[in-house]
Amino acid sequence: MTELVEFSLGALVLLPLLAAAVVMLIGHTARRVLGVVTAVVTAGFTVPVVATVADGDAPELVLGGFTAPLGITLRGDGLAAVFLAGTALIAVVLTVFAALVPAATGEHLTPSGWRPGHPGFWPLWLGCWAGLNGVYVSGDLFNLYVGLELVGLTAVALVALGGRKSWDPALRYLFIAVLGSLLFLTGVGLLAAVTGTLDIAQARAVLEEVEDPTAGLLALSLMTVGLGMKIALVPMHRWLVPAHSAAPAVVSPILSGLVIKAGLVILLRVWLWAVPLVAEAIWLAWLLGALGAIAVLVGSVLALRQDRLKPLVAYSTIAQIGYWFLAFPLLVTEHDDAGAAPGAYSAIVALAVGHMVAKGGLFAAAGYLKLRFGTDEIARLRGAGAQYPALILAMGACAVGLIGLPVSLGFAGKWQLATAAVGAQQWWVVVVIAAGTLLAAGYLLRGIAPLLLQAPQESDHQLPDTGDETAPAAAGSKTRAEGAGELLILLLGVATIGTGFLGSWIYDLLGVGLW
Amino acid sequence: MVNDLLPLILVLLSVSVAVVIFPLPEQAARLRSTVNIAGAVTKVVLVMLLVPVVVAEGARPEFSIPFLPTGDGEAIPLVLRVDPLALFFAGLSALLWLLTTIYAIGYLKGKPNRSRFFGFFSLCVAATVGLSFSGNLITFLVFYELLTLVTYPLVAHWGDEKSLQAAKLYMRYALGGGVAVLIGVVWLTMEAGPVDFAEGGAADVAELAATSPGLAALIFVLLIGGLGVKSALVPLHSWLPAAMVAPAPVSALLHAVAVVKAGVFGIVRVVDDVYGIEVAWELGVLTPLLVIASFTVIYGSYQALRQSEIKKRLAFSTVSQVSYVVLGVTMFSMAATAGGVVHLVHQGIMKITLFFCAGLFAEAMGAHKISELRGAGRRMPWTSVAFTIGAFGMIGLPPTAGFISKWQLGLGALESPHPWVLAVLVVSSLLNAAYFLPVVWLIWFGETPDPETDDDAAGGTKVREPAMLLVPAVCTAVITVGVGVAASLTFAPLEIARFIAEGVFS
Amino acid sequence: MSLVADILAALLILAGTFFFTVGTLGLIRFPDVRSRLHALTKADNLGLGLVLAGAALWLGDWAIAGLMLLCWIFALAGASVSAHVIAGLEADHASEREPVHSVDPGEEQKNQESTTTPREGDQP
Amino acid sequence: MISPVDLALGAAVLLVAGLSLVPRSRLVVTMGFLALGVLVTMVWLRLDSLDVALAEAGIGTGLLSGLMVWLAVRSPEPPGAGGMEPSPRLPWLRPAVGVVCGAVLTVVTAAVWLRVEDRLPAWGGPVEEQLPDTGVEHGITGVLLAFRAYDTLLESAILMLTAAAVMALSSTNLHQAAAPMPPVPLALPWATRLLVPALVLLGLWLLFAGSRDSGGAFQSGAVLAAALILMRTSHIDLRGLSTYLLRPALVVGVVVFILAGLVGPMLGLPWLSWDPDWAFAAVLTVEVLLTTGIAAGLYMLFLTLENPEGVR
Amino acid sequence: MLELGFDAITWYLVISTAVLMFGMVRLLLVRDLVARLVALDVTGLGVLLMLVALAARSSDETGAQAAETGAAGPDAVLQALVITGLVIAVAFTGLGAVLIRRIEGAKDTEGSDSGEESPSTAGERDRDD
Repeated sequence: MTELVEFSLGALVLLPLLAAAVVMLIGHTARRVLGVVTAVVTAGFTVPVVATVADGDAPELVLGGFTAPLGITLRGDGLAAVFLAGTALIAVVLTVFAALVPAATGEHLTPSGWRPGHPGFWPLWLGCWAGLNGVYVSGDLFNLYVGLELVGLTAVALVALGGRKSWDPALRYLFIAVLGSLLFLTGVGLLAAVTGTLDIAQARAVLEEVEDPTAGLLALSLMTVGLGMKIALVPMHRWLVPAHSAAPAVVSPILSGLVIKAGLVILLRVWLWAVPLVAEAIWLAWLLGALGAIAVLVGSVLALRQDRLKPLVAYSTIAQIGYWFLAFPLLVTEHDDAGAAPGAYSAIVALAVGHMVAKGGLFAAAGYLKLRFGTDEIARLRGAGAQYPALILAMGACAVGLIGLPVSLGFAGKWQLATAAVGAQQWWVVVVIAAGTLLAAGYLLRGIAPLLLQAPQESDHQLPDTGDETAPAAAGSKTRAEGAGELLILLLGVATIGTGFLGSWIYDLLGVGLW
Repeated sequence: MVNDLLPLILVLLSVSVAVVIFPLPEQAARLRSTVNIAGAVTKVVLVMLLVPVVVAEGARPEFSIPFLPTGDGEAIPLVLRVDPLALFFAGLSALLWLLTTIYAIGYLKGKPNRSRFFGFFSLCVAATVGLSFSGNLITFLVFYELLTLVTYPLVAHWGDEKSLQAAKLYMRYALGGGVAVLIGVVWLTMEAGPVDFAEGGAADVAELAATSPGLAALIFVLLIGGLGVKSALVPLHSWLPAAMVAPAPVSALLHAVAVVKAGVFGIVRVVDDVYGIEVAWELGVLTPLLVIASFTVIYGSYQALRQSEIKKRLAFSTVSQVSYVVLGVTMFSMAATAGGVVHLVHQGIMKITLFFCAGLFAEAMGAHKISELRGAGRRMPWTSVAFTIGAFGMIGLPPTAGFISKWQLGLGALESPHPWVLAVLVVSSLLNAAYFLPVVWLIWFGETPDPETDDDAAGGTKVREPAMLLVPAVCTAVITVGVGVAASLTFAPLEIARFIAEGVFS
Repeated sequence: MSLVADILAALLILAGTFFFTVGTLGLIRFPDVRSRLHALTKADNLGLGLVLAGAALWLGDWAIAGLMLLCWIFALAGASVSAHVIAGLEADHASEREPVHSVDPGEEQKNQESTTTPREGDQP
Repeated sequence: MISPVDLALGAAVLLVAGLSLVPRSRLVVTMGFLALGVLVTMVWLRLDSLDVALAEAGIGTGLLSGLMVWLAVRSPEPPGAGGMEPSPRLPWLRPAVGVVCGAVLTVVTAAVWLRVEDRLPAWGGPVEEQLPDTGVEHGITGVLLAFRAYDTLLESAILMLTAAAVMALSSTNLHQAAAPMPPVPLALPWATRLLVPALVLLGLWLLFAGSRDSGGAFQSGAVLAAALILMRTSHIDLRGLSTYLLRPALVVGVVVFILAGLVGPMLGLPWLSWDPDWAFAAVLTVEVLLTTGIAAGLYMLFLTLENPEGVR
Repeated sequence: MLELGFDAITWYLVISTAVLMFGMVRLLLVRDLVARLVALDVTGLGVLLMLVALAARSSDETGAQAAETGAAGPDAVLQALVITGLVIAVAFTGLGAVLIRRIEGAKDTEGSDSGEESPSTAGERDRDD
């Protein structure tokens, strides 16, 4: 059994990479078929890893047979397993969606002008997925940098597939993403200088003996700033909304749902595994907590003022990111007295995975609507629900997950965060959560309600612009494939509710391989 | 044993009905109605099966799955447990859901978006039944929030500007309440560990109240504040009249049975099964709640007096009647608690009759204002009879169920440390009479409208009362009288309420 | 390694650097493209040759001397080809540029072959 | 004490970095960057790491600056470009704030560098012992293609996917690869015909020297890409190459690397493990194909710099 | 062997940090796209400079550590990392350059206000002036 698990740890990264390479050689339709096959097989490989972690031990793969300080070891501990499973679920659904609705993958330029759908999507997306899996399972600091860079560059390229208006946001995203990775690399260099090794576990062992914490602290802050740029924490968030809303229909869920999580996983690896929490790190955690609170409030208020659907959903991403950083002060205080509920750590993971599923569904639906109606202005999409009932239901379910209402992973995450906050006497966290929940309900309702309810024809008021108030005509009749695409998004909505029951299972999973 | 699965089956029954109905195309009306009614009938039968098992043999079927992790490894479960109080409320909602479904099928014939309506309709009942069977605070909170979510599309069903605004107001209130309950539950769980509903109050909540009464009181205020939103206690009641914009079956089921009762049911659970009546009494939180409830009773009736629209008047009367339950529960006497709990059911039956009749008047005669009801007695005799019975029940005249519960509440007030509540009951009954009797008088003895002012040429002729709407209204009227007359039978609501009250005070 | 060889090597390298500075001065001062090319290709290549000779002498090993010579030849080839290309292109465009246009230093001077010495005074 | 050469080099690097950052005109900035590349190559020679100096000279200074100059020349400043984002109220505020916090950060990091009593990496010994069974004598190539083969694989995948991304941004059939370059005087094509064979020879030598001495896949890839670019600029017809051969060449490096890595698990060993007896053969084939991949990738970056007609 | 005093490496570390910070500040402030791309590369060079300086530490270590680690030349692993870093730098610069070309190509067509006098822009047939 361990043979298969170790093999699947490697296969999770190298298989999509191989497929990404091969897919560049073949034609358009063959790319979609190979893409779907790879997605299913890669998701299959997550099963043995998650199963092994579920019954207690964390599998390890020593690459090339060279032991730690020299070679690279891949570790499949609790954190990796949870994120692998979440990513696999979303990736399979989105891959099949991209295969069914090729127009969702962007616009490509032919000598006779712009055509919908971009075959270049497939190698980039499979490469991005390989990078994501690489980041989750890697146990080596420099390897984390290379994985982060792979995810970053492919994400920038995926944004740029969206045609002329997406190039400028893609470039701004490139600058911030690469600067973030370079700062992270500086931190890695500093740690390598102090500890003499690049392996996370060994670095931790050395850092614990070193009594002068300044180097570790500086490395930690450099890495945190770098990764903060990649995750778009508030002061460094200006690149996110234009990039995510200009990206093609199937790319924005990938960006919002999956790419940001790579930065978060590395941040958790650094904070909880690589660098021991010294007293001086407390102020940094509190700074992150404050920035998180600001992110929640600023993101929600700005989302309330949006009049287009995709920027609204993008701003909600910024708000949700705030929640993860809100838990950092609790993470630090709990760490000292190990007795207190380590709820904050599992709260961050539950919120992140819940956000992954819910945001994936919501952004896919928003992109799909924009694809069908040519616009994502909420005023002009009024009444779009009549023709797409399953889509609106999926958006409603995903909104439940984002707001954090019961039976969703978001609720489980907020519950654990609230209990951890109450346990650590941090009342302001509970206040921010309550405010965030209400604001989230506000802006998501503003986004989805007009779609849901169509005033019958004889409604008295006229829309401001001359568009007739019946739902704007969808671009052509809905083909069978697009119908199936719609059901896929509904699957994501149902998954948001379904994963709500996994709160405690994820908690037990996270206990495996914790430092 | 099989009984343990029954609560889960009851909840999943409505969910499966919803799953079947949602994708149905609009014109499949026949299939949709059969599925609806079949679901409702099976639910009523299953509840009837449970009554002897739970009340007589004292069995507590239970179903639980782990849901939320706590710090030290073991998880807080989602628990569905059937105890007499749960059965009481589930029975009420199952029965009235059946009648309201029939009413709704008739009412919405030929209108748009019916699949969506009935889908959310059955989801709403699933949430209500789930809420009644919930075995601990977490499960209660889950179904409480689910109820908010599912009733939003129902309130906003017509899709015009007015109903959108009303739905937004309702959502804002309900979500605010939900967040308050969430914070209260989190705080309580952290202070006293996961709280299970137990007759006579949870043990660790009692010792929390002993060690730090101030904190326990604060958490109590948070919980009751959150639940107060849905049970329309005075400062938080303004969403209820605004939500009257919804179609008649929605306002009938929601504001007579599901939403409002969920809030009050929550308050009964918190007072009796979380804190326990004695602990709440020592904390001294019952009296302020009693004062608020009394004020709501009086204020609701007073506002109802000033309304000119039928549905608005009924809405404010709901606001005041629901607080009777809170009144009974917080009066710290066994008879009063029994009266409060039994009023939970009686008020549901009577109010749904009145809403059915209001819907009938609106549908058949287009009468929305009370003044338009002049002479309705001769034109719609059966609806008017049902309306009159409902009105007498509300006032509390002898043969109806209303009399039973008010009588019980009066007895409770006498033996409780707050005799002044009896005065509140009397004043409120007078106010009820003040705003119901003129309507009844208008219906029966209002002179026929002179031909030239009323363009309806039919003048005094009979108006066809649609059977699908009339039968449920008459049924509920008959039940109101039946419950009033046969109050002393073994499985009558009063007996079950007494049984519950003894459990609370044991 | 006798003292004389050391002194000779030092002298050679000094001469080489002198020629480099002269070449750079020419680059800055001369008005038009062709004269600048002239200055660069002549002075810098000679300077390079001298420096390489000095270094070979300093290290005193024939193999390395041969290597240095090879380097010099390649450098010469590269410099001459690029100079020729630049002159050719400049000639093609000469007709286009407006005659009245005085040759201001703003005319961007592009030299593919990066000189090793950092040029401080580069025109914006 | 610090020898004056290091002092001069350090100061020169700082000065030229300023030169490549501060000026407003794009050409001066790219020239500064080109000079900085050369200077950094010399610094790395000073720090006694020949491989990196070679790589920097080949890839960093050579190709990167070539790209930059091509970019600066083909798209002169759009109106209003250059300079700092002028803040409306106080034009000097932003640069001042920038300089201040830049200085503060530098001082803090420098202080840490001075105080940190770092320890020598623990992998010095293991490299020496385990190098023989990778079939390669030169340490760096051993690390690149055996010890940390996973990093190299991911990194060559990055280059391949960047090439794919760049192809995605141009029109699908790479038609501009065939578009003629601006006419160039006769000397260049003639010189190219002379130089290219020498360049290819140099590239192959660098590649095969990599196993014994400094050199390797990346340096030789850069040299081969330079040869390709030189041929392209001097109008030698590469249309056959670019439409049929380029894409497979781009992909073959990564594919073969992964398949070679797959051989390990077949024999029960972990991923990417070379058995000592056929290790040299595996490393060499992988290195050769990596070189083609890198050359093709770098050439692709250069090719697609041209805007296809559609994007006027 | 070169007589590299230990403090020479620290000097280069300080220089690399200065270049890194200079490039980063400039990247965040300047508006011109090519200038930002160059600033990004300069930052990358700063980081790589730091890594090579660290690698050089073990090349001439006369202390006992060098003896037992037996490191003859500079540290092989860190140098390999720098080469990897270099190739990644080329990758993101190439992508950035192409994106700039596309943006400015697109911007010129939309904002094609100044007709003739601005030098003829994107069009691969224009003369190389």
